[in-house]
Order: sequence, then C-alpha cells, then structure tokens
Amino acid sequence: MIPLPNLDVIAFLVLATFAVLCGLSVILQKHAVASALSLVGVMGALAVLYLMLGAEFLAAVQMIVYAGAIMVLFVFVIMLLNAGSEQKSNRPRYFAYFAGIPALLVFLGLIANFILRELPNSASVQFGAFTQGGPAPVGRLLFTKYLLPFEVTSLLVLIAIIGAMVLAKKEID
Amino acid sequence: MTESQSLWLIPILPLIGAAINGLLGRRLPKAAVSAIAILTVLGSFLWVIKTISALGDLAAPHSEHYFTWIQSGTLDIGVDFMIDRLTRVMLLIVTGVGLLIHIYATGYMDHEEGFARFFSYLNLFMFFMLTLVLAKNFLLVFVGWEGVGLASYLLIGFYLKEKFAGDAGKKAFIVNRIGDFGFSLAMFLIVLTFGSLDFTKVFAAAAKMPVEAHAGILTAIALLIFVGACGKSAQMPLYVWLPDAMAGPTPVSALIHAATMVTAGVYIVARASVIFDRAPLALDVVSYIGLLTAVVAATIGMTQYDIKKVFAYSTVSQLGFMFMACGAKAYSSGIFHVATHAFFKAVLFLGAGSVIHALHGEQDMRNMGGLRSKTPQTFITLCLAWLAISGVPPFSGAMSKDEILIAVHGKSEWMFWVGVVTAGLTAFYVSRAMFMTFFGEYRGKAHPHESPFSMTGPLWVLGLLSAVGGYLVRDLVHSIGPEVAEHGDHSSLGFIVVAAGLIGIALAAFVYLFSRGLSQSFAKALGPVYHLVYDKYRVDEFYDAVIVRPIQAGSTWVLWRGVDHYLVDGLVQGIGNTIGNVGVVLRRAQGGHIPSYATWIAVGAAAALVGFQILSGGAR
Amino acid sequence: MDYFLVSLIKIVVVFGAFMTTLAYLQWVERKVLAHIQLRLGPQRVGPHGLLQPLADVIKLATKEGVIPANVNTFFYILAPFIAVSLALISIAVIPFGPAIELFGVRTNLELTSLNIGVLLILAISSVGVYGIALGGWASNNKYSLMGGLRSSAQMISYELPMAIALATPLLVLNTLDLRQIAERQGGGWFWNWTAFSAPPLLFIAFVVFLISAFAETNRVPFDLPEAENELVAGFHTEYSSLAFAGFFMAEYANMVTITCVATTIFLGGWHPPFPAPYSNYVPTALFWFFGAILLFHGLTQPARRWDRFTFPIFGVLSLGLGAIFLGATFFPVVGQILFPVFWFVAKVGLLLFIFIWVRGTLPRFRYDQLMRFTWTFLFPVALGCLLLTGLKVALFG
Amino acid sequence: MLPNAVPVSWYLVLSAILFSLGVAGFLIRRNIITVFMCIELMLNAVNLSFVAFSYELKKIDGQLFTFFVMVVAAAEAAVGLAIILTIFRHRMSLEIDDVSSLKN
Repeated sequence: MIPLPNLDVIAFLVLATFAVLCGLSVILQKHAVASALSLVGVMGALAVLYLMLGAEFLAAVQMIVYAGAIMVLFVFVIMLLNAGSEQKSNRPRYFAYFAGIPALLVFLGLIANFILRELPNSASVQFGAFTQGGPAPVGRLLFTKYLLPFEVTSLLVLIAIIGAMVLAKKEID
Repeated sequence: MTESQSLWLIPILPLIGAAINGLLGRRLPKAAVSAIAILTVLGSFLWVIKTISALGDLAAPHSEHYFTWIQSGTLDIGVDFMIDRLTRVMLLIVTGVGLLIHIYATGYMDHEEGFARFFSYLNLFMFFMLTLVLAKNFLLVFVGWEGVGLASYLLIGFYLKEKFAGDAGKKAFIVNRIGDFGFSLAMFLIVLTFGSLDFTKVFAAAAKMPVEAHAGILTAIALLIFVGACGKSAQMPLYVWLPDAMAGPTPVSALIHAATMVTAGVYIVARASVIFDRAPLALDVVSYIGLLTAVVAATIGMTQYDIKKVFAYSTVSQLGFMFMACGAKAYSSGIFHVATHAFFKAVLFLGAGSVIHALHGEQDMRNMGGLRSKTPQTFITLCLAWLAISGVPPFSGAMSKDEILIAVHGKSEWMFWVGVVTAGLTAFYVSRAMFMTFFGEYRGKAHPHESPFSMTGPLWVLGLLSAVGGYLVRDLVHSIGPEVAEHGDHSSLGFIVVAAGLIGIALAAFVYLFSRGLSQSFAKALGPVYHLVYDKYRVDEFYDAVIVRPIQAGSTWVLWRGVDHYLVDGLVQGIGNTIGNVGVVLRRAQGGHIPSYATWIAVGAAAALVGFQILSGGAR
Repeated sequence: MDYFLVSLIKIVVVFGAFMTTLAYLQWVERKVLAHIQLRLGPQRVGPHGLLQPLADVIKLATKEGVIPANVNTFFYILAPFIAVSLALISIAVIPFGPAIELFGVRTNLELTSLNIGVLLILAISSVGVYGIALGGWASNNKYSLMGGLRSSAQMISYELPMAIALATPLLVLNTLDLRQIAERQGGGWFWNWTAFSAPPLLFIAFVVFLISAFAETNRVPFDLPEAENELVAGFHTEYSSLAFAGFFMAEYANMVTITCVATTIFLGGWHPPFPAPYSNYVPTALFWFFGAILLFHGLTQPARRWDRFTFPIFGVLSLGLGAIFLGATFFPVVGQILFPVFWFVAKVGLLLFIFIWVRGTLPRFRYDQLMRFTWTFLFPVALGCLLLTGLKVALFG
Repeated sequence: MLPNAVPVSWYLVLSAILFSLGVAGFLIRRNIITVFMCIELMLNAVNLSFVAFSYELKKIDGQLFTFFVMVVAAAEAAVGLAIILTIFRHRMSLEIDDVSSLKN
C-alpha cells in the first residue's frame, strides 16, 4: 500500500496557495465584481482552514455571514451602481508602486520573521485534534463569559441596521 | 438589631411620589397628582407612627445599616438611619405638618401653573428633610441638608415668570453656601479629630474627651456647625435670605421656611449637644446670636406691611429664641419650641395664605381689614395661633417660650430681660398683623371669600394643635433630656413672660384698634429710627456695599479686565496663534485623500514593528 | 481502503440517483402541470413521454452555445458552474436511512456525516445566490441584471425566515447533526416527528420553512427573477445550450435538496409514520393498489390506442415492485435499505408534489408584495415561533 | 520534502500575507468598494490569526473574538455600503480620489 501523503500538510498548502492567489486577485483585478468573487474565494479557503483548526462553527458562520451575507451585499451594491471597472487614473501612483510595494514586502518579511522567531515550536495542526469549536462550547461561552459583549454587539447591529436604512433611503425631494 | 429594616421606607415614599409627579405629572390629571403627593406623605406619616409605636420608649437608639457608601482608609461612611427620641419628635413634626400642608397646598395651588412640578418639588423636599432627620452620620445629614436647600431653591423660584422669585431663590442658595461651607469645615474637623462621622462614635468619643485639653478643637467644631446652622436657620448675620424666600408659594413658606427646614439648624445643634456642652464659648456665641436675631427680627417685624414678611421676620425671631434655648443648654426646650412653633407658625402662614388666596393675591396689610366676618374659619384658627405665639397660657407657645426664658434666666439675668421684652414685641407685631387684617374696615378692592375645605381643614387641625399641642408633645420632647428646670421654682418668671405677652397685645390693641393714627405719629416722632427699622436696618444694602460690590469691582477690574484679558487671553491666544501658524504648515499633509492617510498609518505600523524587532531582537 | 471504496460506491449511487431524479422531476412537473391544466403533457418521446428528459438533454447538449457579444466571458461561463456545483453539494450531508450492514461492511446511508450538517446546508444555500446574481450581471443585459438583483435581494431576505424556521426544531432536537436529527424523531408514530411535536409551534415553523423554500428556489409564486412577462426570462435570458441547462438543473437540484432537508428535519427523515412491523406492508399495499388500478383501467377503458399496452405493463411493474417490498420484509439485508429509502423518497416526493401543485395553482407575487411579505409577516412569525419554542423548552424541557 | 505537520506559525504567516495584501490593496486601489473589500480582507486575515491562536492555546476565546469581528464586520458593511451608495448618489463617482471632503 502506498503511504498516503499527509493530508493536513497538503490541504494547508493547497488552501493557503488558493487564498493567497485569491487575495492577489482581489487587489489586482480591474473589475470590482472580480475582486468581490476573489474575496469570496479567500473566505471559502479560510472557512476550510478554520475547519482544520477545529473551529467548525466559525467555518459555517464564515460562509453564512461573510460569504453569504456581507459579500452578497457587496456584489449587490456593485451591480446596483454598475460600478464597472476602474478608470485609468490621470495621476499615476509611482509612490505606491515603487515605494509602497517593496516596503510592504519588507514589512511582511519582518512579520514572518517575527512570528517564526517568537513561536519556534508552536503546536502542529492536525485535523480533529482540537474539537472545542462546535456550536455548543462556543454558544456556552458566548452566553456566559461574553454575554455583555454579545448584547452590546447586538445593539450595535441594530444601530447599524437603522443607520444603513436612514443613509440609503432615497431623499425625498 | 433584630428589628426588620424598615426606616428606609419613610423617606423613600415621598421620593417615589416626587419621581412619579416629576416624570409623568404633566400628563396626569390634577386629582391624580394631588393623590400621589398626599398619599405618599400620608404613607410615610403612618409608617412613622407605626415604627415609633413599635419601638417603645426608645431608651436606646434604633439604627439600621443599609450599605457602605464611602470607604477610604479608616474612614467608613455607611448609609445608616437612626431613630432616637430627638428624631422621633422631628419625624412626627415633619411628616405630620408636612402632610397637612400638602393637603392645604392642593387647594391653594389649584389655579396655578406647574401643579405637578410643585408637588414633585414638595415631595422631593420631604424626602431630603426626612433623610436629614433620619441620618446617622454627618455626611448623610449633609446630603439631606443640601437636598432641602435645593428643594427650597426650586420652590422659592417656583414662579418662573417672576424675576424677583428667581432672585430670591438665588439669594437663598448663595447665602446658604456660606453656612454649608462652615458645616463642611466642621465635618472635616470631625473626621480629623474623631476619625469618623458616625453620630454614635463621634459623640461617644467626644463625651470621653477631657474638656480642658480639647476645648479648642471642640469649640471650633461647635462654632463651625453653628455657622452652618446660622445659614440654614436664618440667624444673624445670614438671615437675609429668609424674608425674601417669601417669594415662593405660601405653603412652601409654611412648610419649609417656618415649620421644618429652617429648624434643621436647631436640630443639628441639639443633635451635636454633646459637643456644644463641652464648648462653653460656642454656647455663649449661640446665645448671643440667638438673642440678637430675636430682637432685631422682632423690631423689623413691627414695621412691615406685607403680611408674609411680618411672619417671616417672626420666624427669624422665633428661631432666635430656639437658639437661645440651645445656648442655655436647654436643648429639649429648643426642640419643644421647634414643635410648637411648627404648629402655630404653620397656621399663621397658612392663614395668611388663606387670606391672600381670598384676596386674590393681595399681600399688603394696608389693603386688608375687617376680614373677620368674610373669612370666619381662617380668622378663628389664626386667633388660636396668635394667642399661642403671643405666649398666652394655656396655648402651646406659652409653654415652650416660658421654658426657654426660664432656662435663659438660669444662664444670665440680662438676657432674660431682653428676651422678655422681645416676647412682648412678638406679641405686639403679631397682634398688629391680626388687627390690621381682621378688624376694622375692609380697605381693599377685591371680593374676599372663604377658602375651600382642603385649606381650612388643615388650618383647623393645626389651629387645634397650636392650642393644645403643647401638652401632646411635652413629654415626648422632654424625654430627649437633659432635664429641664421645673416650673415650680420659677413661677414668678413665668408670670413675667406671660405678662409681657399680654402687654404686647394690649399695646397693639390700643395703637391699632382704638387710636388710629397713633402709629403714624409714633413713626413720625421716631423718624429716622423708624425708617431705619422699616428698611430692615439696611442690612441688605450694607451687605451690598461691603461684600457684593467690592467683589464685583474686583472681579471686573482686576480679574476680568486685568488677569483674564491680558494675562490669560494673551497666553491662550498666543498659544493658539502659534499653533495656528504651525498648522498652516502642517495642513499640507492633510490632503483629505484617504489613501495617503492609510499610507501614513501603514508606515507607522511598519515603523513600530521594525522598532519592536530591533528592541526585542537583542534579547534573543 | 474500505472506506474509500464504500464512499466511492455511495457517491456513484447517490449521484446517479440524484441526476436521474432531477431529469425525471422535470418530466413529472410537466405531467402534473399538464393534468392540472387538463392537458396531456409530453406524450411523444417514449410511452407517455417517459423518454422526454433524455431527449431534452440531447437537445440542450447539441445546441449551439451562444456567447453574446460584450459580455464578461469569464463570469458568463462561471455563473452556471457555480450555480450547479453549489446546488449539488448539499445532498452530501442528507441521510437517507439508518446505519446498515452489507457484506460485512457497516456504513451509514449517506455520503458524509457532519456534526454541523444544518449549518453546512445554510452556508451552501446562502452562497447559492452568487450563481444567479453573477449570471444576471455577466450577461450585460438589463433584464438579466434586474433578474439577478431581484434574486439577490429575494434570497437574502428569505434566507432569514428560513434559517430561523430551521433553527426552531433544533431547540427541541438539541443537535446540528442531520443524522442525529433524523434518529431522534424515529421509533414511534408520526407525532414524534418535529413538525408535529410541540404543536402548533413547530408546524408553523415547518410551513414558514416551506414558504421560504419556495422563494429560495425561485419557484412560483416567488419566481420574480425569471418573471417572463416583465423580464423576458430573467437572469438566464442570454443563456443557451448547456449553460442554460446548468441553471435549469440547479433550480431542480435546489428543490430536491431543500425538500430533503425539510424531510429530514421536520418529517422524521426515513422513519415510517407508524411503527415498523406494520409500516413495512404499506409499500406493498400501495404498489399493488396502484398496479391493480392501472391494470384495470388499461384493460377496460383505454383512452388511447397505446394505453391498452402501456397501462397493463406499468400495472404489472407496480405489482412486481410491491412483491419486491413484500419479499424484503423476509430478508432484512434488503429491507434495511429498501424501507427507509422508500419512506424517505415518499416524503420527498410528497413535498415535491406540493411544489409543483403550488406552481400550477398560485399566481405570481408583485415584487414589493414579496418583500413586504417576508419582512413584515414571515420574519416576525418565524421569530415569534422561535421565541415561544425556546420558552417552552426552557420551561417544560 | 513536505514536512509531516503544519505548525500554527504557518497559519500566522498566511494571515500576515493576507493582511499585507489587504493593506496593499487599500493603498493602490481607487474604487471605494474595492478599498472596502480590502478592509474585509484584512479583517479576515486577523480572524485567521485569532483562530490559529485559539488552536495554539487550546482555548476557544479566540474563536469568539472572530465571531464578534464577523458580526461587527456585518454591521460595518451595512453602514459602509449605505455610505457608499449615498456618496455615489451625490457625486456619481466611486473614485476615492474624488472623495476628499475631509480636507479642511
């Protein structure tokens, strides 16, 4: 029997590559809809990564809330405004391209270096090793330790709903 | 304490009433507003009676601890209520008289704007007054103290449309601040000396102190407390706010500025009797100030024409009597006078209110007269109070005043004689007011009518109380202790006091009933003196010239034009201009362009991270 | 390797059955609609049009796939793929029957078991909107765009009551695993099913779920995204050939999936409405009754020439099916698969029939009515239902 | 050769990469909606690190933070998109360079 390659590693590499490619696509695509769909791709990849990290509930919420609600809203607005693709700017951004991107790469390297140095032997991720991310434990913690933040957040969402309605309502001439 | 914790209910009930009327009152019908106001006070009155009857003779005070309010180092101030024999009397006066005046006010205020607002304030006052009386430590007393001051301010300025009402409210508030300042200093000294504000602890410690070693500090505390009492109880030289406070509605004058709040000063002196007993100098000061106030206010009262002003000065004068009693260590007599005074002065004010109500707002006695037949019930009840304040036995006022003057006689002979003369003056000016109002011909233009039952009812109850109330409360008051000198040895002194009162009435009758014009000629003959007295000794003007104007001038010329304009403004504007100039340069960075802001944020974050790397890099 | 092999077999079987169902669902729908409207429906291809789905597939596959000018080609082609694949995923977590043992291998009658199965269903259905929205937008056609926008708004709106209605029985069942959900309803009479327990709260939730399901699948009376008299054909106006087939299939796949979910969560999954020994004879009785009628009808009063042959043949087939089920009662190895699947399919079929029935009966809503209906009626009802159920669970366990 | 396990730090590095991509997008894109999406990308990256730490520490508090971030992101998206709609209605443009009324 052929020894199976370690699925955790393969899955991570595939998903990570996918996520990074989609992320690149988010910022490089000319069209807003394409960016939005790439972002959905990132979110999908992240959802699966959450699943591997034992956060089942979050994986589902990630799909339902982020991909299913927030991003649909984005796509909806893009279509509604028919935002189309970006026009060429009459002011080229040399600063961003020639200073910003390299700086960003340096920045990234520093962070990566920092992480790998600070966490030299962090736990290795194995699917199914950590199973506390189901709806039951999350819900229990949410309604005990984090009850106040939860209630405050719900209030915030209510305010956001009202605010969005007021803002988006057509002004009466 | 095995008893249930139930004292808190007494002040809370009026607070609930105040909250309901204050928040919802405008939407409720008047009947509901009055019902809420009266029922809450009635509730606390009944609760007071139930509590008192349940607690027996109160040989030991009953106290209740609710929660710790302030804890700082060794200082531990709780919200504690206490009921002892002194509190018992005060509670009965406050809730009983308060209840009657609430009932009265429903009739008196019937046509006024802000009906609910009025009762909300009145209930609020009851809450703070009861807190003051029930409190077991100085700080909680101070809460009530300030609270009644607030309620008083609100109620004096109740007629929002009248400028003088607002001014009077402010005057009361500001003058009281001086007293409160004294009271606060007293509290600081108490904390410093005794390390606590709790009555039980402070008085127990004070009682153990050898007088010789600590006379200084105790005198200082006592005097500072007395400064506070002077402010609240309108003694010289802080009495000026009380006559002006008559700008408020009459029930307010009766409740706050005659029966209850102004006696808080007497209450706190009596409460701190342990300290005063050990500070002879302070006691002398209390006596002198009380006597001086009594005389001065009585003489002013003789010349006033506004019926409420007369009674206001009368109140100031009677408060002086109470302090005289305290100064003579006859605290229970002082409290006795508080009680009887609450009855008869309430009647006088309520009667005056009834008259004013009958005359549609007329307050000048020169426009009254002959109201005896027009408002018979008011007249009869007022007569009872008149005889009581004049010191005619067997009415209540005679009993307490006798006791006070006898006690004063024990302290000093000359003060007794001045007191007797003042008692005569008291009888004179009250009789003057009665004669000018109810006897002779009616000189006004309005059509007087008797007041409704809601006003005459309380008048009758209080009138009867001022007649016989002395017998009712005597034992209660005397249980406070220390023992008062018995009448037996001093019956002759008692006769002198009664005689002084009768002479005062007779003189007034002579001058104002039988020999019209005599008063005018007196006034002419005395000329400048009369005018000086009529103008209330020009005290307000004196204060204005000596205190108010210099401060104003100093503020204007030194602080405003000088310090503020040149120094502060110069500095501030100089800084502002500099910053503005720098801003002109820096503004270029603010393009209003979001990505550039974001770039700066990113650069900042990156810089922070790099810095962190460098700093932490060495560690590993 | 057993695991992979078994999984592979299950995938093949389920996928095959699912695709066949989709194809024939369309035939059933046309037939039922036709009979509601007193027509005959497909009749030409095969007996009673039974081969019509095959013909349709061939037709669509061989048509020319037109990609209109000025469309965003990538998204234009991507959209139907998204729609189809998302529609097909959910079936993976639906349990069709209990755990069985066959040839010494013990396995569950489902593709995969997730302990957050319900959440997965919700997640998939919430991203399902992308296919339609994207298709509508990529077509570069205002009718398509309108259809896409409408569908986005409609699906977001109706997802709320649907999710809440789905959450309501979870309060009682206390699990998110679809298999456990189904198992906890079994072992007795039909009033153990969630839809009938805690009356009438959960039944209301069931109805709310069904109504929302109509909207989620863009079915009549909520088929605004493809309202032909306003929007030509809505989001798939510009689609043809296999791309069109993709959307078409996605719609039916969604319908089947959502009825499967409803069956599993509300109607007791594979459990019969009354206990086992007696319920096992029901299929036989039903098939024999049906077969007898067909035989009788075909032999005595054939309406058309071919009916004289086709009806008896169907009747005999039906009798044979009945016999198989009767035989299955004696062979548990067969019965353990046949009976659960029969009940599951029967319930799903019933719900699907309701879908078609409603399509044949109700007119289409106006768009503002549609939105107002969900926000001011359906959503509050679902919410109230959830609250009351929660209260009941909290108070009475 | 592939390692036979993935350490949590790799997840964190992935998170950092995604975050940096979000920052870069924020800086170089000019369409407000895209910029907004880049913010969401950054939020997602942070969420990933929360979940990764939750795994590392074997505590689910981190997952709850992610949950809250998601909810707040939903609120933010609602309001943000409403603002974008309003801006578009007034200026008929989604260019971020055109929206500079923060100046002065």
